[in-house]
Amino acid sequence: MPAEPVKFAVPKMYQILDENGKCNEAEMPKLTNDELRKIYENLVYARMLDGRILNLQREGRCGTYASSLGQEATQVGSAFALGKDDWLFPYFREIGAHITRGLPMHLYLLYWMGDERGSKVPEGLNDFVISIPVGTQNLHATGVAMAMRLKGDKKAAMVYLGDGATSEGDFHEAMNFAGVFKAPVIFVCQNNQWAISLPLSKQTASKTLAQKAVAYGFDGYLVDGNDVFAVLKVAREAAERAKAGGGPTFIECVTYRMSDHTTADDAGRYRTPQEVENWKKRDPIERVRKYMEVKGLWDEVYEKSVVEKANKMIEDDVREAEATPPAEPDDMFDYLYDKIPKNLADQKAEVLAFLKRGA
Amino acid sequence: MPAEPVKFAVPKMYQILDENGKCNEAEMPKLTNDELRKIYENLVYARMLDGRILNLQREGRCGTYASSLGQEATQVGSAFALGKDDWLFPYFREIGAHITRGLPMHLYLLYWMGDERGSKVPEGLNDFVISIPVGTQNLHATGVAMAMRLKGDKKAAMVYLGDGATSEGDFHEAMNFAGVFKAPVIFVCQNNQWAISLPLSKQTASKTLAQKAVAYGFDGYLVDGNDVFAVLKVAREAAERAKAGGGPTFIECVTYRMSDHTTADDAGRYRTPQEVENWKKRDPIERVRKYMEVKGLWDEVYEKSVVEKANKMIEDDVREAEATPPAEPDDMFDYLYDKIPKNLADQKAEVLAFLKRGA
Amino acid sequence: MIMNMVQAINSALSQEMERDPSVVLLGEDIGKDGGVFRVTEGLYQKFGDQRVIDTPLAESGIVGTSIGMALYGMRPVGEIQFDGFVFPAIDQLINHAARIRNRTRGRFSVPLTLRVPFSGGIRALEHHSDSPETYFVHAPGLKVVVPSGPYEAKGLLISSIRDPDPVVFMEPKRIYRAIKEEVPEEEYTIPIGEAKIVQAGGDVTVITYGAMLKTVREAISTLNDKYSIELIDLRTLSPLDTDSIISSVQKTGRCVIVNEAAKTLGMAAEIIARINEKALLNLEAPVERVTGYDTIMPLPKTEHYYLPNPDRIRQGIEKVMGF
Amino acid sequence: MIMNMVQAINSALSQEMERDPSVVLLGEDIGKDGGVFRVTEGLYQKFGDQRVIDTPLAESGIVGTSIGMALYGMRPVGEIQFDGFVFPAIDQLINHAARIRNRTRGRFSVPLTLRVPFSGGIRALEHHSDSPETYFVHAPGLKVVVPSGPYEAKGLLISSIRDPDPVVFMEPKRIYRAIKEEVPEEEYTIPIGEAKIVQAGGDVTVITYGAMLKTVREAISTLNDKYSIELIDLRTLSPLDTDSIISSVQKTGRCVIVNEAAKTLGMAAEIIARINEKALLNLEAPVERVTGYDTIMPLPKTEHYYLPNPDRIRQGIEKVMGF
Ligand SMILES: Cc1ncc(C[n+]2csc(CCOP(=O)(O)OP(=O)(O)O)c2C)c(N)n1
Ligand SMILES: Cc1ncc(C[n+]2csc(CCOP(=O)(O)OP(=O)(O)O)c2C)c(N)n1
Ligand SMILES: [Mg+2]
Ligand SMILES: [Mg+2]
Repeated sequence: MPAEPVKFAVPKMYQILDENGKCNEAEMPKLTNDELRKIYENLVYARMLDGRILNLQREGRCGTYASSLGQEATQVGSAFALGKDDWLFPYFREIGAHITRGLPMHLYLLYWMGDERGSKVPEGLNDFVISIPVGTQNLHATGVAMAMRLKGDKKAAMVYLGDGATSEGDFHEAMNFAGVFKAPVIFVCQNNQWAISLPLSKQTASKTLAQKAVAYGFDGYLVDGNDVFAVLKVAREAAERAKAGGGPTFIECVTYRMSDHTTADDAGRYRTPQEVENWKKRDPIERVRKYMEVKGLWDEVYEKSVVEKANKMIEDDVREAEATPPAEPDDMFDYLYDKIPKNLADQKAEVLAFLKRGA
Repeated sequence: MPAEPVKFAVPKMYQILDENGKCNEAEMPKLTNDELRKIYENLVYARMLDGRILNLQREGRCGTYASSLGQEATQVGSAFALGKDDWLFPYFREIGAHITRGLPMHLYLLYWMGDERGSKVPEGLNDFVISIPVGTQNLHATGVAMAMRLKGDKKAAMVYLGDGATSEGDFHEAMNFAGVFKAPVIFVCQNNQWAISLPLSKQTASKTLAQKAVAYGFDGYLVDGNDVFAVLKVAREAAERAKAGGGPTFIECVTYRMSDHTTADDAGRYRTPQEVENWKKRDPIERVRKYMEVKGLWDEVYEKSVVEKANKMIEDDVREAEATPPAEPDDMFDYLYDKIPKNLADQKAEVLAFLKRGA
Repeated sequence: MIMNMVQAINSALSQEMERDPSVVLLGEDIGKDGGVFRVTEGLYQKFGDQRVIDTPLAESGIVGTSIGMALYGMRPVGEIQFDGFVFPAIDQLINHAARIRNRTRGRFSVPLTLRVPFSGGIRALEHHSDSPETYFVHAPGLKVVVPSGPYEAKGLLISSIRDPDPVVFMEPKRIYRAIKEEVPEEEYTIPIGEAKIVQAGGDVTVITYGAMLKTVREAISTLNDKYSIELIDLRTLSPLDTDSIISSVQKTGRCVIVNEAAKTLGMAAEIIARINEKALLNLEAPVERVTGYDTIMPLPKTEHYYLPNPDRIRQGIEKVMGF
Repeated sequence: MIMNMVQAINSALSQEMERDPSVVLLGEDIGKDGGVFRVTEGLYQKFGDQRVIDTPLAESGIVGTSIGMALYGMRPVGEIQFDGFVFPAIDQLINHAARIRNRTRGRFSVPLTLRVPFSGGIRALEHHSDSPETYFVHAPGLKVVVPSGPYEAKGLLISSIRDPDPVVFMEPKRIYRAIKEEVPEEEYTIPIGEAKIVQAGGDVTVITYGAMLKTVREAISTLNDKYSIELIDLRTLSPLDTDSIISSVQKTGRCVIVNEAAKTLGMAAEIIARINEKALLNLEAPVERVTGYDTIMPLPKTEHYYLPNPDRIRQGIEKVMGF
């Protein structure tokens, strides 16, 4: 027999709820009606808050912002699979995950408005902060998961990454450590087809991202990322497996970045409107609505209440973020170390004296 | 259908010449008798020179050294697949590859004796120099291959890496670039089972290294690295494919590091003598000898001539390396930049003045 | 022709690519998108995807494969998208690009240019406003070049691309579009390793580079009547033009150095050390450092507290003048 | 008990692991093998593979997962096998470990210690003899500690492990076994951020750290009759003990700084800048730098040309004394 390369069959994408709201009930994750509604409301709140931030940015009330439009199901579905004791590591495009975890969203706003205090996550909430450097967060989550395992805690860490992030060395090292140490970590890859202007086909020659797990000896799943139930189902099983000592899971969620990369980007330069249009048909929220309608869980009255509630929360978020008094210059010195070293204290005194003189 | 992870079957190891010298002639790569003899002689020279360097090290005539004992077939077989115009990127354990390529081996000695001039590869020989930082060379080879492709040159680059190197971020980035740009690069992984004291099972959770190629969308091969013909066959096909525009190949050569990691290491601390004994039976040279004997290409007289020739070359190598006059302090300044900047010229003048004064 | 710095750099890249087929560009989003700062705008359309190469998202990969291309005789010009993302590439830069000529005793060399937009003041995201020049200047084997405006940018970039050794070309993003000036359409070079006396003077030497030159100009505009200020734009941080610095300080006896990077082991420290070595007796006052603090560049809302500004610079000048 | 530095570090690690179950070690070959320098010898046998963790071969992975462990309340002590291999981890160190407390306004912190054997003189392979301290000292948010012998090593390492912030603990491998001295068996700490006056004197201040302390001692042993030399061992490079440096130089008026790293932007540059700022008028002579050159650490056969040696140090002292 001649030498043959390693053989591998491209996997099929897992789906429960299709684009028309048709559901494979046999596969539905266990959810109470209240939970179903909660998921729907999170999806709506995520999309609406996201849209509001884009507006704030346009009005100059917020800095550069990375929209989650179109990726809500991936974010809400995955985060919904976690318990309070589990840890979550975002990158920078997870509004739906933060909402689902219960982060006070005025903090999220504050961060994007350019204020470090937005990253002061409330005590008790095991959510790490946004990672702007692509890929690096995978190692932090893996480290937390390794520590969970060492301590014998039955918890899991979930980390988000983009399709582009799979190219970074840190992604690789994290996947490898996770596999070797059977760390209870779940890699949720938001494959939104683009990394700024780079389409997936130029990011990697591998047909799917899910198959990258083969390199690390653990399971990879290919999931419809616009199907909140499929994401939840696979993420929930991954979390259970992780907590039972089964090690890590990689989940590729196939979704689409409906907006520009950030407010500083113009996607019209590198992709066709047609492509965006096509993905509109696969909207992640629309299909949940249809599904709930059939189930008798959705009607116009309910929709109105959901939107009103979201609007109210958003107004509160914005108000609270904007009402935050400006940070003091002291802050840039006071939080660097546990105790401020003398050299830094001298610099701080210099700045304060300088500012006083100026005033 | 419930969600299923990406499926993958662990590949079987490719072999042509078994441990007893039994050969699957149907699979034999095309080789003239002269070529066969050349391969054998390279294997023997490699092993003998390697042993000689270990002796020199013990006598204090050479610095820390990384022995290739047991890995000669992987090295000679792969390098034999290249043409003169192809490029080779070693890491630091490729004595057989260097010999096969025709590197004047006194340079190799000079390098391990602690002299930069050992890395002054003769013009015309497209061999890059040893890479001590693990994994980094993969990107250099990929870059050369990308350039070959851009220029339309029908050449290939071959790069060596250890099993341990597959854990580094640079390995990942190189594999990914190679896949995306269809670079004519051949990754030859010397899986010698150990990375210093770390056994492969703790290096990665993946069952084979060959399967890591799945993550990058190109072919991976699992080959008996102690079978020089199997390695040559797969490497030759990879080189042909690369030159024909077929892109990269990853070849896992299953072999064994028979010696300590380096002369500074004591493998007895972390592995059993039994394991080493077992691998002795799979010696890569012994089986070629048996095969050639059957073919009527080997007898005691021939063996004696091979050993004598190797001994003679080795004596020349050692003599030439040791006869190299000591390097001047100037050298540490003169080769840093194309033209020495003023600041550095000043420092150089200082050193020379200082040394003169001392003398 | 009146150009801003983005246009000047674009013009340099375009002309060098025309002149020398071995010049290729590599980076994230530099192709169709024209780069996040639009510096490579139009080049993909003009030279195609074999010369303007959109890479996967991997900085070590960009530098490491550029090294390979350079070994094969090409002249790669890599782009790192923002300062904060150069760190994953530092191993390839310092342990490899910078050392290859020396360790092979000249057999191999790496004519690589790495463009790195850097420094703050544009209200950008975290890790988008850093000043990492110290990491490169300390590393033997690299050259480090920083233009302060469109004219300098074009001439220095052309020199960098033609340089036979690896050059880190740091682009002060704050002035990408903030300065417009006459830039020749044809190619020209500005020598690497030579500082520029922007303004001659006898009372005090002010040394800076990059975006800070503009800030310093602003600062001294109200002091030029009061003091005779000699203003030096370093242009190259490595190798540093010690002679220009020393002769100026020997003349003025007073010196203020402005850099945006953290104070400890920022460029100013090395300059002071060299002044100490060669012009100590000329000093009439301690050399003053007006720099970033030894803390993290803040997010947009408070970055103004961190950045050296005209007031702080003037205060520094007054301090040395009043010593 | 008489110990060399390897034993002193081993003792510190062992005792801290006993005292605090959240202390874990991570690194390449630190388990059964006991580390390539045998620093962790016996700890794997004593504490098991859950506390002494052999990692895959990936430095960014070691530091990045250590950060995660620290976030979860552990106190990871990572080992980088040799200086030259810390560069792949620099992004995790500088962009992450160093910044997390600041960027989360104290909500998260990273009590990580990273042990890095460094500097030359042991005739090692390429990339095995580098002195990368500048890269860490320039980075806000890190602490950088360098012991100069067994006693210092134990006390400083225990302080580093207990420190609530990330500490790069740089071990001068050249003196791992070259100095033996009395080291208490019980635990003790030496405060981070305080230099030590090794020898008091009035004529000239000699400042150094790490392996160079031994070389400086050797150098001045033949000068101690001639001059009254004040010898300072920095012990901590960041935060730097400016006060000790300044008061000494104010007293002596003369100063020689010895560091093995490259001269440009090596530690000596920052020390000179601070002396310039606070003690310029006390200086009787330019501060002298006796350092490595701005070139690559040579391979073993010529490393002696690069390394500061007693002769060069004495020459430096004579120079400032004769100014
Ligand atoms: C290390 C690093 N390199 C480059 C960047 C600039 N950058 C920000 S986002 C991005 C693309 C990310 O793509 P992907 O991972 O697919 O996530 P997405 O933005 O599509 O959600 C790039 C290149 C960065 N933030 N970090
Ligand atoms: C970046 C880096 N980290 C650590 C080391 C130290 N080191 C040298 S060889 C080695 C193990 C290499 O193992 P492998 O890749 O399997 O090659 P082998 O030595 O077995 O041939 C290590 C950890 C190094 N040289 N480079
Ligand atoms: Mg993406
Ligand atoms: Mg190995």
